[in-house]
Amino acid sequence: MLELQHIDTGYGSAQVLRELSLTVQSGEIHCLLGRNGAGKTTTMKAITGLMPLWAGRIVLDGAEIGALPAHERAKTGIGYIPQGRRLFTELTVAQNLEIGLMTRGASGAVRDRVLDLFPRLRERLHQRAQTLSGGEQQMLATARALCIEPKVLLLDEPTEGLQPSMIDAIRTVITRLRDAGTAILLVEQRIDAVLSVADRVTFIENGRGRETLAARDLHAQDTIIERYMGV
Amino acid sequence: MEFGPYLMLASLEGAVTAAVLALTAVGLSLVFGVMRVVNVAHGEFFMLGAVLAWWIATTMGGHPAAGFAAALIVAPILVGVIAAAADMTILKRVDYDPERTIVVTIGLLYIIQQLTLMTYGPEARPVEPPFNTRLALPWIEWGENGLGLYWPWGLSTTTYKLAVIGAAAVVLIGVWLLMTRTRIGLVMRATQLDREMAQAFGIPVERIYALVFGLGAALAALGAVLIVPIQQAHYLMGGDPLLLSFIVVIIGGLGSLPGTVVAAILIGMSDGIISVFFTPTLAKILATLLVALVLVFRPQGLFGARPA
Amino acid sequence: MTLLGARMLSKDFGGLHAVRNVDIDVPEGQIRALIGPNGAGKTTLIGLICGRLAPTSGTVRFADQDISHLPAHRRIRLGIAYTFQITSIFDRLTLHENVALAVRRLGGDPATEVPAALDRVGLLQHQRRLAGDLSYGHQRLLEIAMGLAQKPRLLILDEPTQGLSDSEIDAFKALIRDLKSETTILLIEHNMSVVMETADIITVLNFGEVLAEGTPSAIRANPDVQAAYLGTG
Amino acid sequence: MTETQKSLALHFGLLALLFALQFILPAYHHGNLSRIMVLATYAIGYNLLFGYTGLLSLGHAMFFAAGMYGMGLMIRHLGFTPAPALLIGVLAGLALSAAVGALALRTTGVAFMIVTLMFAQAGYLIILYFGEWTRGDEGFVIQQVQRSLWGIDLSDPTARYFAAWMLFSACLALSLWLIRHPFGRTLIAIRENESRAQMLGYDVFRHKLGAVVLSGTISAAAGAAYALLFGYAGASFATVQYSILPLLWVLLGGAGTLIGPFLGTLFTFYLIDIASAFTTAYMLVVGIVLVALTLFARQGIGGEIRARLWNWLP
Repeated sequence: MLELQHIDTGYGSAQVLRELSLTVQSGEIHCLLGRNGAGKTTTMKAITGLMPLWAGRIVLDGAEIGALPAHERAKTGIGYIPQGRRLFTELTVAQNLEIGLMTRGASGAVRDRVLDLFPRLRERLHQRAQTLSGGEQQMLATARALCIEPKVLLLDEPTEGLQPSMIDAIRTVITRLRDAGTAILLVEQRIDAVLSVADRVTFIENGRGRETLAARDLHAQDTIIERYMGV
Repeated sequence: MEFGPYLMLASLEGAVTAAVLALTAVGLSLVFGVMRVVNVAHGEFFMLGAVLAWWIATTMGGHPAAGFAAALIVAPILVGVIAAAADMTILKRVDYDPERTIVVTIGLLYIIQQLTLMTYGPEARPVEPPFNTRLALPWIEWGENGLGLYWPWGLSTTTYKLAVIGAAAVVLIGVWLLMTRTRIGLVMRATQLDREMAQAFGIPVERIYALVFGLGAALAALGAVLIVPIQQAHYLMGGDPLLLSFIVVIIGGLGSLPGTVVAAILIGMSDGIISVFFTPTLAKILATLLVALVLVFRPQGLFGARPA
Repeated sequence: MTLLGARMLSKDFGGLHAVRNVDIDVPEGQIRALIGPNGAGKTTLIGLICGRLAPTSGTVRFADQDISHLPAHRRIRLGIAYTFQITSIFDRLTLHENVALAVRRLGGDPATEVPAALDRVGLLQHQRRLAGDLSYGHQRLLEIAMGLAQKPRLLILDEPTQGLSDSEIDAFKALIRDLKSETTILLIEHNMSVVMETADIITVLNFGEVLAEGTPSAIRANPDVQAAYLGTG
Repeated sequence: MTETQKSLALHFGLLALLFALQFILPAYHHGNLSRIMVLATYAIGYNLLFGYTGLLSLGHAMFFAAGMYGMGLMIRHLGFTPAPALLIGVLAGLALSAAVGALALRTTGVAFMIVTLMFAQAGYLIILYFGEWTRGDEGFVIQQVQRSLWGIDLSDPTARYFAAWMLFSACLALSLWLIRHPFGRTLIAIRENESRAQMLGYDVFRHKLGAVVLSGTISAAAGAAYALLFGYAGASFATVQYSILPLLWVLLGGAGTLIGPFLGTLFTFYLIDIASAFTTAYMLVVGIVLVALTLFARQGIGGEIRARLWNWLP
């Protein structure tokens, strides 16, 4: 279980997150919704340690990890699938996975399990990542994060720019991970993509967490969506 | 000597220059590639390698080969450690900001140079080569009896010079294998491609940077140890290698190792050859202006691919 | 009269068609909104219009002149003002100097015109502060003041209400309506209430192409638009 | 007092102080201060580009040397009198900076630094290559008889001090005026946010080129004056070291402040002066100060004063 307690962060002197609190339970898909610039990606970066914490605590399974440097934090079991995938483009598929496996010293069995989830990657192990299609790149970014054997998985707009069949494939993997007990934090723009998989939703506005709702309660409340998303 | 043998002699000298230059420039290129910073103090790490080599060889005494062998191992390691320490205490604290890094490495340049002047002094000192047999070289000529070999006076090289070329080749292949075949190489390349993602996957980027900076300096120092038996160690000897390495790295395409090696051979050879036919100063003027214009009109280098 | 006209405008990044064969005509005096899901190509299209990006193909005309080959600053000089999506102000200069830079380029008098522009967006009392010390929402308003100070014939606002509070958004809507008599406005906006209440005509982009164009009520009723936004029919 | 009045009072007060000091300083420091004012003029030129426009050049020695040799060679080989020779020195700097600027400004950031470094290195080598005329590293002396301007013997310490003071005052006043002028304001805007300045309709390239030319020309004027006042021109003034020094002076004194170049030059001059009494390796001081400044005091003396005491400091 991942818990953010009143975290503040920002770039330079510009504060982005203000006393943001959030809990992601193991075995749930928790979705962050909010407009551009509201602080969704910043929240993810604060969790991974790529943004320094100005105040507040980050607790993973009872242990405070907010003070750890980014590379130590990954070793506690935080898998990150960033917006735009950010693969190591000039490395091969196998090498990208290797980086993920090295993070927590995972075994070859983990690699096999991950490749079983994405058989298409197995066929392209020695291809350079930049030559993959968009959907395959997203699979690789996901697979790379799974090589950590994450307790928490952070997904930042995983379906951006993908065709529907790919979106389905990604969604299937996410729900399987949830069912296996992983805590999943998801940022999405497309609300329909969220509502069908999310368990709970937190709205974020100007760097503050506003409301947290069960996803099934959200269908009825178009006004809330309109207010925070402006759609 | 006639033109043909003369050119051959010039090419051999050029090849030695190219070998040492390739080592030095690959060090600079590695640092630029992975860390995206320009190390202006690179030439001083070269100089430190030469000065330490003299110091080690002199302290050891005994057979020249023993002293030289010790210098070949110890000097690059020492220089690498000094550089890594500089990275951790200084570069890390300016956040590897490209412009501030240039300014602090200029500061480092003066500090290293002047400390050497204060301790080692202004003299140029030689290191004895471990072996140095003169090899006369033949030249082919149409004579009265058709095609024949003859040994023109002055056309020769030494076993040591050939060994320098060989050693540089071996080390460069080693660097290539390190970068492409090993885990640490993979980690360095991942850091180069995306520093943030490397961190997000548990790579201790700061330690990798210190390692790369140390490795880059050690390569320069190694080049210097190889060259001191031919040139002498002097506290101002870092200027030329720095300038030439810059030229090589820019022509070869910033951060590209194969490009750097090709450019080092090209520049080293042509520096040797042009210097034979023109004055060295004119050669340097032309090379410097060429590099400036390459950066202005083809910033990706002559061999680099234009980014999409 | 058509103030801004783009014909068959396209922009590829590598293999991605960010903008594809877009035609757009904005008559003088209109408030035109440009909407569409993330990645639909809105900001790219604006970049092509102001000259921050070079088009792969197509032409842009402004005030009866082909401006396709003019550099950005020359287009600005013809009377286009652009406010950045990610606030881009002079952080370490005062608000007054930020706006004065816009005024001086036109040869205006900063002493009178700067306070006037700041007053319109409600920032007059902060004019001696450094722009970087303002809240994000106020920085957005400063951007708009810089746009206004250029007295543009075409004012391009890229997501101006991002980060504003509800009351600030209301003030912004009033400001836009107020500007209608002075200038033509091209507005990129996610906040539908702003778009619906201020725009004369809305152009909807999706996957780099024009999906629909029409009055707010027509767009609201358009099933294609709903599908593009919500992914459901 | 308004901020404008305060700033005018400060800078003209400094000029008045410098003028008055010549009557009380002992000969040694009197000579030093003449030298410092000429070098500070060089730093003022450098600061216009680095401090106010945000462009870090590593090749300004070429402009300094262009003035020095443009002037010196005319006197030495063509028998020019100082006035036209000075003019030619300044024009040489103007032409060179226009040409170098037009090329180098096609690049940005680190590439700009390296390109300027390379051009300056080529300039230094050219001086060596034409050693017959320039006498290379050894340099040449400009005789006392050739250093008389409008009947005033510039080798005389009093006249020299006054000439250095005139040059420094003119350049300080020029930059004081410039940064209040729209052109100077635009340079600051470009330093702060280049793309924003462009999207306000400013031609960024032309402004930057203007800054390079102005900066190069002032540097050349300082170089020409240095050779004339101290009677010597040498290739060492064209080395990388003389490109680094103005950077150091400006960083130390406070980049983007008008008074910074003078403070930094004064401080460094005496630091090196004192250090060289103890060791031949006095450039060690320069290295340590550069590192320390980059690490601990990025704003320099002038910047710290502005941040802590006088926020009106231009």
